[in-house]
Amino acid sequence: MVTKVMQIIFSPVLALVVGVFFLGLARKIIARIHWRWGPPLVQPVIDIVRLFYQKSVSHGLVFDLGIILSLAGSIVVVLFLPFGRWCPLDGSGGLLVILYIMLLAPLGMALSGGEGANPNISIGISRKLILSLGYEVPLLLVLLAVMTRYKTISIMEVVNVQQGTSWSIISFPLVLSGVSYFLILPAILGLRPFDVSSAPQEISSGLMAEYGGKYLALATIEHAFVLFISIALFVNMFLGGAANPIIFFVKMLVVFVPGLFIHAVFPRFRVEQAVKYLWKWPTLLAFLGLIMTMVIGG
Amino acid sequence: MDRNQITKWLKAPAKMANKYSLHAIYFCTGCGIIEVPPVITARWDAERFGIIPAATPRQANLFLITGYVSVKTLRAIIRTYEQMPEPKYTVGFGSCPINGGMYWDSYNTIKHLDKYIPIDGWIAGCMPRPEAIFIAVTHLWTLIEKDMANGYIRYKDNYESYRSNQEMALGKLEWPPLYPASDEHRGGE
Amino acid sequence: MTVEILLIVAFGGAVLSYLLGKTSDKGRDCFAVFISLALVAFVACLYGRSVERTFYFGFFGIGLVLRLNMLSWFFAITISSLGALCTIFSLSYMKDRERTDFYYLMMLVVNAAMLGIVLAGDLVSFYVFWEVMSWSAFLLISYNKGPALAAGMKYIVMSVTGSVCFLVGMLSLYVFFDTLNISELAPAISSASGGYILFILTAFGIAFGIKNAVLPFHAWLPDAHSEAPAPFSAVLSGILIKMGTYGFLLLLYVILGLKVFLGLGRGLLSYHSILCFLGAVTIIVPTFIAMLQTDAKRLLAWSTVGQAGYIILGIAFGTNLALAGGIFHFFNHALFKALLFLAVGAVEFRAGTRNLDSLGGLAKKMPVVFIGALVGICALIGVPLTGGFVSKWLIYKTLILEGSGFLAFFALVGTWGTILYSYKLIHNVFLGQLPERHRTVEKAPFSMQLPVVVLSVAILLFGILPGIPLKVINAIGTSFGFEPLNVTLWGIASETGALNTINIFFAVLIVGIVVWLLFCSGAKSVSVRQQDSYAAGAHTPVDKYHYTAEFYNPLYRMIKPFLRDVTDEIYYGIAFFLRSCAGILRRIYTGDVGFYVTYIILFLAFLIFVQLKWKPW
Amino acid sequence: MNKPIKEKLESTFRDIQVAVPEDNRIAVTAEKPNVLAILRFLKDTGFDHLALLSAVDWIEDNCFELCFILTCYMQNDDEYLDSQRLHIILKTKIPRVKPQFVTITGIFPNAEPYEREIHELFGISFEGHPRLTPLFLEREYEIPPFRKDFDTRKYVEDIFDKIPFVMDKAK
Repeated sequence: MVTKVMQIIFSPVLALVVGVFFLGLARKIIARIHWRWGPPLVQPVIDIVRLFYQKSVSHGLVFDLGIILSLAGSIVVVLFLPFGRWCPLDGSGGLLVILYIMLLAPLGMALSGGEGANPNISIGISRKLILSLGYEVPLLLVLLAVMTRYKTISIMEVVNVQQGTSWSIISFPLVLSGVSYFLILPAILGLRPFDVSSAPQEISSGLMAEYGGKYLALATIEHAFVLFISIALFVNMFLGGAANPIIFFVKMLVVFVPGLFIHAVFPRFRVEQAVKYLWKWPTLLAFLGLIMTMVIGG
Repeated sequence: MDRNQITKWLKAPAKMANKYSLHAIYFCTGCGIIEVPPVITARWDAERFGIIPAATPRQANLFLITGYVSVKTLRAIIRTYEQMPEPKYTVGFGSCPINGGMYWDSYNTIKHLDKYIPIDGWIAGCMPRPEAIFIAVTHLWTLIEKDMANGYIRYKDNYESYRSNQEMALGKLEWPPLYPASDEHRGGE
Repeated sequence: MTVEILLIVAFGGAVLSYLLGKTSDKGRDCFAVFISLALVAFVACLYGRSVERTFYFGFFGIGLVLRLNMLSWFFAITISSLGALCTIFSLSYMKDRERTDFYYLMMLVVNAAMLGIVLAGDLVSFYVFWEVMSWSAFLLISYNKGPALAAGMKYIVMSVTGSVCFLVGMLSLYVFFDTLNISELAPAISSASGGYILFILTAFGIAFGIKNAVLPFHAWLPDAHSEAPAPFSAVLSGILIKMGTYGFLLLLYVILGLKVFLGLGRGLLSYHSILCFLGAVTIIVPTFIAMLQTDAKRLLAWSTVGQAGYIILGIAFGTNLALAGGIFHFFNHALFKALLFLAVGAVEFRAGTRNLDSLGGLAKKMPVVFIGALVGICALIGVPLTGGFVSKWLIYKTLILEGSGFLAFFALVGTWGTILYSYKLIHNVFLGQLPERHRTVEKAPFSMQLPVVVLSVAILLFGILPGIPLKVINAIGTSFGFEPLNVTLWGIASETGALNTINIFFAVLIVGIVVWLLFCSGAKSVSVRQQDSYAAGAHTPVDKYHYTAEFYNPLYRMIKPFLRDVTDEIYYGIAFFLRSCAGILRRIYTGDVGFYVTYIILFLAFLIFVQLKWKPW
Repeated sequence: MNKPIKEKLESTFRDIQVAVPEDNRIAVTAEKPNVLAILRFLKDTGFDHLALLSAVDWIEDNCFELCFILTCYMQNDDEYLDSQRLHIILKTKIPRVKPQFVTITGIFPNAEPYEREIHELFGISFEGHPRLTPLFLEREYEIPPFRKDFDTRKYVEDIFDKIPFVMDKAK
């Protein structure tokens, strides 16, 4: 029982450290691609500490509770995700609960943004929700393919089965789903071709237009957690999780860095173009993956 | 750069954090804005000092006023300055904000910008080069270190005189005062 | 306290309240509320009893059979509690309207008729109560004149065709088995031939499908819901739709029985998979249409059509988890859809309009209604701490484990569509800047806030402790012949993936407190008036700076070609075709007597001619 | 190309002086009454683009001079010879004391903002102008600022230098 409590306490902290490290790494890699020297790896930590000391502006109670709900939602999802051998809350709901709690974060940000009553924010929210509808179609097909393939809805079992046999990205029907998930990863993380909902130039960073000191800090922490969640989900489902956290961390790094290369050089999609792209190739692959698993799975 | 000295961090985290993470909002007023892109891109990278462009004044704590200030843009500058959250620093580029510069006798430019909003740092030059901008940033660090970069505190203490100057220059202002005289609504903390 | 007293009290109360209304409005209001609360109490204390009583009136020999078992008790408790809450809501909603006595009479009659349907033991009394319900609903839909009349007409035409199909099915049953008592029908029908069962299924399926707004028959719902007065549209979409669900349950599981139902047809072409597919499609299409509505009630009406698809999917899938999910979703949908309609009704009562483009910022003015609407949309989406999540979880789990991934895909994409249109509802009505004309809007009256608060508490309670309703649903499942689920107070405990809502609740609670402490540790934030928002240094004009219209325009541009409401056009086509045929007939029946006399003379001449020529007689 | 234009102008209008300072420049000076006729005539002959309308303040001979610069819009297409690429400048003088002129938005609608600007900065009023409201300036000026007799240094002294520096109370 004690190890379970330790897991519950430490896995969000670990996720935060990994997420913030990824943010710092992202800025460093993008700077190097731009031939710039780039900030130190701990720059996000410095930013967050400064933001906590910075006063800020609030537009009412819903403005505060929305951002708190969104960060709480992201942290709760981390509790459901296995990190190496640890999976704090495995026995209560599995992948379906992860799927549904993952929508708490955008909903909370949207509520607090709505209260901010700024046209940039409203445009940001509408784009974010349309984009999430866009990448959710292939994501659902991928999750369903994995669940029907392993006949279970608990992610811990998926990991254990993969530990035994080969990674699922190599087994035939799921390679399509794996590739499709990898194609929509930039959309989930909000990397460049799809960062249409927080575009600093057009809609002055959409949802975060009215976020001041500690709100911006919570928003960056929440972005770090979303980074961790989406990549950990990919690694757990397709690269077979890991025996100990170090290997897990290396696998996450391998998945994260290619997305950055596209982020550094790609211009930004419009919302329709993004959704058209998301509903074309990734959905086709995921669709084929699901059909194959149902046919072969039997 | 004493950024990597952990002891300084532990002693005064707020000051160190304010020094090494300046999210700048630069206002494209006059000709100075052409100096800013080279500052934040490949040749002279500002990000290694922790300076990244911020999208809105709410997210920023450094305000760069680049170039001459016409009477019309003064209204927008005051509005943006008031929307920035507390510990905020302003840097004036070039000679025009200092004393009107080349347009010292023009009927529609503002001569001494710091009659209207407090300025923490000046960069002389009829459009300073990027190196001058970095010297200004490092100078700003020392000011922050010695707690002399207190523009926002001066603004709060002498708000009445700043406000009256603004009304003398611009006539009636559409937005209510940031720190109301009777200090009951806003509770000037 | 037996079943028939319940019905007598229900109908008698309605008539009494109408008579009382003649004398004093105050008395009628209190009496109506008292009656509906009394009904809730009566039904509550009937828990667990299964009774079958027959009464023989003079109605040429066919008796009225009343039957109470776990299934009808569960529906009855939902009907009566929702009816009570909506009557309380309509106290102040109907205060200064005309014809309020007629309104209360119809409201109580609809409640009583629905109780009658649920308690009916044989098909004749079921049909009688069904007709009473349909017609009183028609009178209530067309309550506030104008466009409501057309909506009412559309509703009554479709539900009458449904009743006719029901009548045809009932008569054929009577002819074949010369008994209409449900409990006697069940053993008899299993001996009937497959073809006959299919005919019965289609006849009753059309009747219940129209009432439950399954996809091809959903055309009446959006107009009826948006024109009906708010408290009634809450009852309409909360409960009246679900009478179709009750009918399906009765038909598929009680009359036909499990084995017969699943045995019909083979593989993909079996009746149950067609029904599942119909349910899945009903989830997708209305969700995308609901996203682009600009009238709050019409948006909710389209979402009702979508959510009814979940229930059909749950019931038709045929495993014990799916049935439990379907019935639990019926219960949740009754709660949160009534809550949302009542919230929109309160906003319309205070702000005067329900057009999403002209509302905004009402959260500051009507906080309780805002919180209620927020809980409502969380349940609608299926956010984990609300009931909606548990029922959707049950349906998805069984869909996935039984290997039919595409139905699950349809349902899940439906959920993401729900997020978009429910956020649009909350954003356009409650968030954003308060326009000048709504500045004088004050709080909703207490009698409107009470139902909203009660429903929100119920949704959260059944979301965190789903065991309470699941225990009753489990009993229903076992009465249908399914093996029982091991239901714990906080969800399902099973080896293929358990659900534990208490864990989720404590996790969210603790993490929320930790994040709140982290939030408070930051520097104090300054609250700012509404106009002081970032506008690139420009001055923000009052009322012109922020309002939301055409919220999902990019998506609208993408899916516009697919959005023609095909079913509506088909129905209007049929209606106009029939009218033109009637036009031709009008030329013969011109209506003045002269023509009729000539017709008679001609006919007589013809007869004489035939007699003379061929002498047939 | 400019020879025939010059003859045509001189033939149709009486008291105008047409000079050809360079090969593709024509300078026409005319009196106030027939300016509109000349403009319409030039527009018909193909100079349909009013490039600029500006005013010059001759304070010594106490008059304002309005300059209209007309070009042919499509002139730099290739079917036009180099010699045909012409700029015609039409000048007219108006008294400085109560400057009045008639609006030409009837002929060239794009002159509307030019006329507002000249009205705001020189004080020349154009009758018949749809909306003669201020265009740029934030403040009111008794002498319009572009006039030569407007002393900017005195204006700066009595407006901007009067605003005091903020003495920090804390010190």
